[in-house]
Amino acid sequence: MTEVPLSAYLVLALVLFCIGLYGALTKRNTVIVLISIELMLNAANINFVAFSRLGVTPSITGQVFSLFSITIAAAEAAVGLAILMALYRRKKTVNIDEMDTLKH
Amino acid sequence: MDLQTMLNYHWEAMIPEFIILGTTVLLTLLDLFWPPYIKRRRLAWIGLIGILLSLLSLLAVLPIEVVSILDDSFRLDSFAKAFKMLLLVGAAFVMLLAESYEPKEGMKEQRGEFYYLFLTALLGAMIMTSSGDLITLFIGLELLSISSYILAGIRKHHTASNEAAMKYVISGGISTAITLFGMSYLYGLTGSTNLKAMSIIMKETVDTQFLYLFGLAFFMVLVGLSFKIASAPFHMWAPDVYQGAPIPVTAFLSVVSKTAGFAIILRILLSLYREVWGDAVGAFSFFESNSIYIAFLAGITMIIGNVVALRQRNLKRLFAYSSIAHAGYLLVAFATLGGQYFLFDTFWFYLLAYLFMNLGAFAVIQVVSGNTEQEGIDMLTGLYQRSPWLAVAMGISILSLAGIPGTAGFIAKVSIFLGAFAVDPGFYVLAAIMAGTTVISYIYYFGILVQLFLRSSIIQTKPKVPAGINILVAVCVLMTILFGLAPNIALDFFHQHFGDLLDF
Amino acid sequence: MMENAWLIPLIPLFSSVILLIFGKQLRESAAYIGILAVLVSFICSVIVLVERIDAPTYKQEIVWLVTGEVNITAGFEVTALNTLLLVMVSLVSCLVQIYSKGYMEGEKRFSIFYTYLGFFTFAMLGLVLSPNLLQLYFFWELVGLGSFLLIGFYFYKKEAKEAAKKAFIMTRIGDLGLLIAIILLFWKTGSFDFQEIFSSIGAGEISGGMLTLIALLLFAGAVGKSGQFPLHSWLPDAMEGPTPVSALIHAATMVAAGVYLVAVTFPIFSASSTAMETVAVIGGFTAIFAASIALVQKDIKRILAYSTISQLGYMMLALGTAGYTAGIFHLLTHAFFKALLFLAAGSIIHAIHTQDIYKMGGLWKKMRLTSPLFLIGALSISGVPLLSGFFSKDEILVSAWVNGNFLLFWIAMITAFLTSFYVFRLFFLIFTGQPKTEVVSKESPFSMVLPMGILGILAVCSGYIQTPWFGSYLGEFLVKGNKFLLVPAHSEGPAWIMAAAAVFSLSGILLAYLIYVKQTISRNFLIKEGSFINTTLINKYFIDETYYFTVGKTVKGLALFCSYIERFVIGGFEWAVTGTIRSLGSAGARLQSGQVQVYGVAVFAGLAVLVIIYALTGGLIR
Amino acid sequence: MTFLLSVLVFSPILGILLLLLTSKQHESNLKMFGFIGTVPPLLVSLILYQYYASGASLADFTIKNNWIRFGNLSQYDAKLFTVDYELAIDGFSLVLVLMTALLTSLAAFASHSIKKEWKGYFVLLLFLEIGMLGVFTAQNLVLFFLFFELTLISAFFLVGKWGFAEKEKAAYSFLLYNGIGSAILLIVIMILFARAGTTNIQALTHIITIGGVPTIAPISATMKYALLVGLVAAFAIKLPIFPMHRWMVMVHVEAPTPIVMLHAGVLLKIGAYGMIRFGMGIFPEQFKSVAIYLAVLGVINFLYGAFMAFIQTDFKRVLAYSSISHMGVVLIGLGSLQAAGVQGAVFQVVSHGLIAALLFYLVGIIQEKTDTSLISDLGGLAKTVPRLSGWLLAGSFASLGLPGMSGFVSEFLAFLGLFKSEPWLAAIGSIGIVMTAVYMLRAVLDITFGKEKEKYEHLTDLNWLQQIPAGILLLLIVSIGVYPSLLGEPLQRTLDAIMIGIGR
Repeated sequence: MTEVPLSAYLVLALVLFCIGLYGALTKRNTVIVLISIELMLNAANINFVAFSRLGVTPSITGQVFSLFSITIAAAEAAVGLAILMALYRRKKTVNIDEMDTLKH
Repeated sequence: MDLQTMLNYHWEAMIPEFIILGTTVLLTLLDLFWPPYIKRRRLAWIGLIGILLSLLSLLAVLPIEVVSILDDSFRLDSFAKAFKMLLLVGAAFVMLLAESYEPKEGMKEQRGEFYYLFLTALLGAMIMTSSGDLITLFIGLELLSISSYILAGIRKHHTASNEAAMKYVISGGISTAITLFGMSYLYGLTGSTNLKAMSIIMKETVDTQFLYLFGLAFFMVLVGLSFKIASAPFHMWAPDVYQGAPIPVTAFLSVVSKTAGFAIILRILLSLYREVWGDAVGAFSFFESNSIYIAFLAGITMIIGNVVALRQRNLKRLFAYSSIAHAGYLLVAFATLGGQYFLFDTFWFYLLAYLFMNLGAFAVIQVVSGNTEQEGIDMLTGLYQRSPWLAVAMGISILSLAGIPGTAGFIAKVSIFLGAFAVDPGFYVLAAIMAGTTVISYIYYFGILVQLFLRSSIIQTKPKVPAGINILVAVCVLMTILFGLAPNIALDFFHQHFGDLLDF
Repeated sequence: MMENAWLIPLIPLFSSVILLIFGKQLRESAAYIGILAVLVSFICSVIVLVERIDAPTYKQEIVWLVTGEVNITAGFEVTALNTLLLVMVSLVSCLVQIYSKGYMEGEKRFSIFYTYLGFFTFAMLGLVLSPNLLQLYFFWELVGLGSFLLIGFYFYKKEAKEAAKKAFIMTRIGDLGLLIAIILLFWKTGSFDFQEIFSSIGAGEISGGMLTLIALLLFAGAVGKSGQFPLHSWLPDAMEGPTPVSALIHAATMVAAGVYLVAVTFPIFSASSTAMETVAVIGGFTAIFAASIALVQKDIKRILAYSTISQLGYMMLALGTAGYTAGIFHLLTHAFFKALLFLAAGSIIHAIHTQDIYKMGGLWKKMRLTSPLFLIGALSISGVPLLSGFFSKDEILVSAWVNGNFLLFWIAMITAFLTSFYVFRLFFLIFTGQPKTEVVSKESPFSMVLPMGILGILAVCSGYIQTPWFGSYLGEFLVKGNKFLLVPAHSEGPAWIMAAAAVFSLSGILLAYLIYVKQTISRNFLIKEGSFINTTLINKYFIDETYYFTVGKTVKGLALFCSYIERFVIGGFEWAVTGTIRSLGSAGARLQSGQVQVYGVAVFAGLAVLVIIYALTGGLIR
Repeated sequence: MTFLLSVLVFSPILGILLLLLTSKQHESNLKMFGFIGTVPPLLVSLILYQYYASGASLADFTIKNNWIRFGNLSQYDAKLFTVDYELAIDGFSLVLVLMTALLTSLAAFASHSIKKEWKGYFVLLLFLEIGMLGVFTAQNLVLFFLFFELTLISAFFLVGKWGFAEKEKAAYSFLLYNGIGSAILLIVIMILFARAGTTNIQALTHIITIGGVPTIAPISATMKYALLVGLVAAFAIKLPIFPMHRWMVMVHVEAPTPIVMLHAGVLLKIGAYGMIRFGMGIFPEQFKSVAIYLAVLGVINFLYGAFMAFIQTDFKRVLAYSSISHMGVVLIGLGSLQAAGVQGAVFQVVSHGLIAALLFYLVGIIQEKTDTSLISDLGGLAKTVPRLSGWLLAGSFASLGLPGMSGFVSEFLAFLGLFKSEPWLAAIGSIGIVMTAVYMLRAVLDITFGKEKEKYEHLTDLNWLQQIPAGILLLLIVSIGVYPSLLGEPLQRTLDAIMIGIGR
C-alpha cells in the first residue's frame, strides 16, 4: 500500500486547528468553546505524531510529546469545566457572551 | 538507561525544585489532616519557609557548573539560576501578601489550596526557566498556567473572580494551542525537542524553504508565549483577569508569571533562533532581519498599555495596563537584543526592579483596600494624612514605575535605552515611542500621587498594617531606592554569578 | 581739584542716600543737607572751571568690564564744555534746592523730594563728566529716572502718573536710537571713548552713509531728551511736577542734555552734512512750531514749557548750522533766564494757587519782588538788547545766516517775534489789569526770592561772556585745544542782523501790549477765537491724539494678535494633542468589550497579521 | 578639599533630618528649621567663593568616584559604559550655586506665608535645593539628569499642594511639558552614552569636537546635529521658548510665591545653563550653524513676551511674560556667537534670577496683604505702603534694564553682540527695550501710583525684617549693575573656553 504523504496530515491538522479556533471564537456555549480548544490542541498532536513518523528525521519524541500534551489538555479541560461550574452556580448560565461584568 | 546512570546525575542541582515540591506535598497533607480549628494561614508561613529554603539552596548551588539532567530536560545554567532567583524572591513576597489576604467572605471557603497552588505555579515557573527540552518547558508552562487559572478563580462565590478565571482559561487555552502548534512545526522541521540539538540543526539549515517555515513557527511560538507576558495584542485578557482575581494572585500574575513568561521566551526563541540565517545567503541573522516585527509588537504594546491606562479608575485594572506597558518596554530590549551588550542583564535587572516596585505597590493596595471590596483610585485619597509611611512607600514605588531617576525603574529603563542605541542603526523610532509613552504614563502615575499626597480625604481611618506586609513594603521600598542609587549591587552580583550567560 | 572732579557728582548722591535712610527723622531740616551737599559740589566745580581755563583736558579711567578682547572703561573727563555745564548745573540745582525749601514747605514727603533732587543732580553731573558714550548713556538714563520720579512726585494725581510714564517712555524711544548709535559706533571704531571715536572718524574709517545713520540715531536720543519735534509732547505734560523741578530739570539741565549730546559728539555730526541739515531743520521747525502753540495756551507753566521747547529748538538750529559756540552760549543763558521764569511762576502759583493765566491779573502791586524778576526774565528771553538772551540769540541768528541757510534764518527771526509776543502776553495777563481771584496773595518767603534774585542777575549779565564788542571768551575757551572741533570761536555776521532781531522782539512786545493792556487791537486780530487754526493750536496740532491713534493702537493690536496666537494656535495645538491621546485611550477601552472571544479574535488577528506580512515579504525584509 | 562639593550639594539633608524629627504641628519650629536647613549650603558656597577669591583654583574641588557600570565589558575597557559620581565647579557654576543657595534661603525666609503642612513643604524645598545645586555641579549627563528630575518632582508637589486656586492644573502642565523636555533630553543623553560609552562632559566634548576616539557605534555628522537640536529643544522647554511657554505662565501664577522665586530665579536658568554648558560646550560646531535660528527665536521671545505682558490684567502674569521676554535676551546673546553676546546671556541668567526673585518676593507680600494680584484691584499703594511700593518700583526699574542695575548690563551686552552678527534682527529686537519700559511702568504705576483704594487704607507697610531679602537682592542687582566685573571676573574663564570652542 502507498504511504499517505506527510502533507496530508499537516493539512488535516491545520484544518482541524482552524475549525477549533473558529469554534472557540464564535460559539456562545462555553462547553463547546472548551471542546474547540481541545480540538486545537489535538491538531497539534496530529502534527507531532505525523512528524514523528514521517518527519525529516523521524523520532519517537513526537509521540512522547503528544502523550504529554494530551494529558495536559485533559487537565486544562477539567479545570476549565470546574471553573465553569462555579460560574454557573452564580450566574445560572453557560453563555460566554454573558460573562462581561469585567470590561473597559 | 539503568539505575546507575540515573544515580550518577547531579540531582543536587534540582534541590530548589525538590524543596518546593516537598513543601507543596507537605502543605497538601497538612491541609488534609489538620483539624479545622487550626488556622490555615499558618500554611502560608510554612510555604514561605519552604520558598526561603529553596532560595538558600539556590544560593548554595550558584557556584556549581552547568548541570544537565536527563539529556537537558532539566539544565541548571546561569540563565536558570538568575531567573529562578527572581521567581523565588517574587513568590516569597507574594506568599507574604497571600498570608494577610482577607476577602470579604473570609478565607473559610478556599482553605489551604490558596497557598500551595502558589507553590505549584512557582514550581512550573522554575521548570520553565531551567529546561533545555521543549517537552519539559511545555509542561512547566502548563503547570504554571493551570495553577494560576485556579488561583484566579479561587474565590468560588465571587462572580468577578469566577469570570476572570473563566476568561483566563479560555484565552490561555487558545494561546497554549497556538504555542503547541508552533512547537509541533519546530519539532517537525528538526526532528528533536532538545533545544541544543534543534539549534544545531537549525543553524546549519540553508534551504530558504525551511528558513521560511522556521519563521512561521517562530511567530506561532512567540504569539503563544506572548500571552503570558501580556503584550499587545495578546494582552486583552490581562485587565479583566487582574481585576477579577484576588490581589495576591494579581500580584503573582504581574510579577512571577510574567517573569517566567519572559524566561521561556528567551530560552526557546533565543537558543533556537540566535544563529539561524535571516536571509538566503546568511548575511543577516534571523533576529536582525525580523526584529522589525518584535519592535512593532513592542511599540503597540507600549502605546496601548499607557494610553488605555489613562481611562482606568480601578487600581488593579490600572496596574494591569501599567504591567502591559512594562512588558512593552521589555520587548524593546528583546527587539534590540540589548544591542548585543546588554541583553540578559537588562532583562534581569528590569524584572528585578519591576518585582520590587510592583509588589510594593500591590502590598499597599491590599492593605488600604483591606477587606472592603473597593479598588478605585479614590481609595488612596489623602493616604498621606492617614498613614504617611504607606503613602510614601506607595509614592516611591509609583515613581519607580514611572522611571524617575534615583529609583530602580530608571536604571532599568536606561539599560533598555542603551541597548536600543548601542547598535547602528539604532532603534530610534522605538526609543522615541518608549520615551513618549513614558511621558504619557506620568499622567496616570502622578494621578495616583496626586490622590496620595495632594488631596485630603474624608475618611480618617488608619489602615492597620500586618507585620508581614510591613516587612514586605519596607524591603520593596528599600530595594527600589537602593538599586536606583547603587544599581551595581545588583548588576555586579549578576555579572559575578551569571557572567554573560555564555553557557546559555 | 581736577583729578578729584569725580567727587562732584558723588556728594549729592551721598546726601540723597542719607536722606533716603534718615529722611523720616530729619523732616524739614533735610533741606539743609541737600543744599549743603550741592553747594559743596558747586564750589568744587567752580574751582575746577578756574583750573581748567589754562590747563589741558584731564581724563582718568578704570576698567569697568572686560568683554572678549575689549576693555570697557569708566571714568571722568574735564573738558571745557564739561566744566561750564558742571558749574551751570550745580549752580541752578543749588538755587532750586534753596527755593524749594520755601516752596515745598509743609509737604509730607519733604525729605523724599530732596532725596530725588539730590539723585537727579548726581545723575546730571555724572552725565556731564562722562568720558565715553556708554557712561554717558548710563547717566542719561539715570537722569531720565530722576525726572520720572520728580514728575511723578504727586503720585496720587492721575495726571502726574500719566505724565511721568509718558516722559520716561517717550524719552526712552529716543534713547533707543542713542543706544543703537553707540553700539554701531563701537563695532565701527572698537571703542566707546569720545577721543578714539573722533580720531577714527577723522581717519575716515567709517563710510559716509553709516556715519549719517549713526549721527541721526544719536540725534534721535537728543530729540527725545530735549523735547524736539516729534518727541516733544512729554515736556508740557511734565509740568505736573512741582514747579522747582520744572525749573531745574525741564528748563535748565536735563532738557539741555540733548543739546549737550549733540555738542559733545559734534565732530560726528560735522562729518555728515545730511545730519547737520536734519539737526538744523528739526531745530528750526521745533522752534517756530512750539512758539506757535505757546501763543494760545492758558496754563502758565505749559506756556513756559513750550517756550522751553522752542528755545531748545533754537539751540539745535545753532548747532545744526555749525554755530557750536552759539548753541552752548544759548544753552547757558537760557538755563538762567528760563529757570528764573519758572521760579517766578512758581512763586506766583505759590501765592494764588492757580496756573490759569486768565484767573490771574494785577499782581504787580501785590508781589513787589517777584514781578520785576519775572520781567527781567521775560525781557531776557524775548531778546531785548543788552540782556543775555539778546546776545545768545543774536549769535544763533548770525550762525544761521553765515551758514547760508536763509529759510531757517527767517524762521528764527519770526520765532523771536512770536517769543516776545507770547512771553509778554503772559506778563501782561498776570501782572497788569484787575485781579480776578480774591486770594489775598503775599510775597513769597526769602528762601524763594533769593534764588530768583541771583538768577535775575545772571539773566542780565551772563550774556557778556560772548559779545561782538567785548570779545568771545566763551568761544575761545570752548574751541581752544579741542583738535576735533573745526568751528570758529565766533562767527562774524552783518551788523543789521542784530538790529533786526531787536526790532522783531520789541515789535512782539508792542503787539502784546496793544492787545492785552491797551486793548486797542482785539484779541482776534491775529487768529479768530474758535477758528480752525486757533483750535489746532489750542490742541497742540493734535499731536498726542495722532500718536494715540497710530502708535498706541498698533501696539494694542499687536498685543491682541499675540494673545490670540497664544489662546487659539498654541492652545488649540495642546488641545488637539491631549484630545488625540484621550480619544485613543477611550477607543482602546471600548475595544476591551469584556467578551473573551473578542480577545481571542485579537490574538488570532495579531498572529494572522504577523504571519501574513511575513508570508508576503518572504521573511526577508529588513 | 574634594569633599566640599559633596557637602555643598547634600548639606540640605541635615535640614531634612531636623525637620523629620520635629512634629508636624510645631509651625514656628518647622519654619525655623526649614530656614536653618538652607543655611549650610549657603555657608559652603560662600566658603567656596572665599577660596576662589583668594586665588585658589576651583579645579581642586573636583570629586570623582566610581558609581554605576552598565554591561559586562570590563574585559574590553574598565571605563566603558560607566557613570561616575563626579562633581566639579568653575566660575560659571560657582556663580549659579551662590545664587541658588542665596535664593533658596530667601525663599525659605519668605515661606512664612505658607499656611499648611509646613513639614512636607520644607522637606520638599530642601530636596529642590539639592536638585538645583546638583544640576549646576554635575559633571556627567546622567548625574545631571538625576538632579534635574529631582527638581522636577519636588517642584511638582510644591506647586500642586501649596499653590493657589488652579494649582493641580498648573502642576500637571508643568509636569507634562517638562516631562516631554526631559524625555527628549534623556534620549539625547542615552544616544551619547550608548555611542560613546561615557557621559562625562569633557570626554564627550573631546569625542564630538576632536574625534579620533573609537566609539561603540559611529556618531555621524547628521546625528550630531540631531543631538544638538534635541538638547536645545529640551532646554527650550525649560527656558522656556515660545511656543512652549504656557506651562511656565501657569506655574508663575499658581505656585506659592517662594517657589516662584526659585522657579523664576533658578529653575528657568537650568535651561540656559544646559544650552550653554552642553549645547555650546559639547557641540560648538553644530551650535554655530543653528545659532541664527536661536537668535530669531530669542527676538521672537523678547517681543512676544513684551507684548503679552502689555495686556495682562494680573501682575503675576505680567511678570511671567516679562520672564519669557527676558529669557529671550539669553537666546539673543547666545545666538549672536559674539563674546559680548554670550557674556550678556550669562549675565542675564544671573541678573534675571535676582530681579525675578525680588519682584516675586514683593508680589507675594502684596498678595498676602491684599489677597489679590489683579492690577485693576490694586492702585495707589504708594500712599499706604510707601516702602513696599518703593521696593517694587526699584525692582521694576531693574527689570526694564535701567543702567546701574544688572539688567542693563546683560541686555546691552546681548544686543551689542547681536548687532555685530545680525544687525537687522537686532534692530527689530531692540523695539522690545522700549516695550519693556511700557509694560513694566504700566503695571507698576497702576499698582503703586494713582488714587488709593479706601479698602487698602489700613494696610501695614513692610517691617525691617521683611525688607532684608529685598535689600540683599537689590544690593546685588545694583552692585553688579554698577561694577559688572564682580560677575565678569568669575565667568571669564568659562566664557573664554566657550568662545574658543566656537572658534571666535
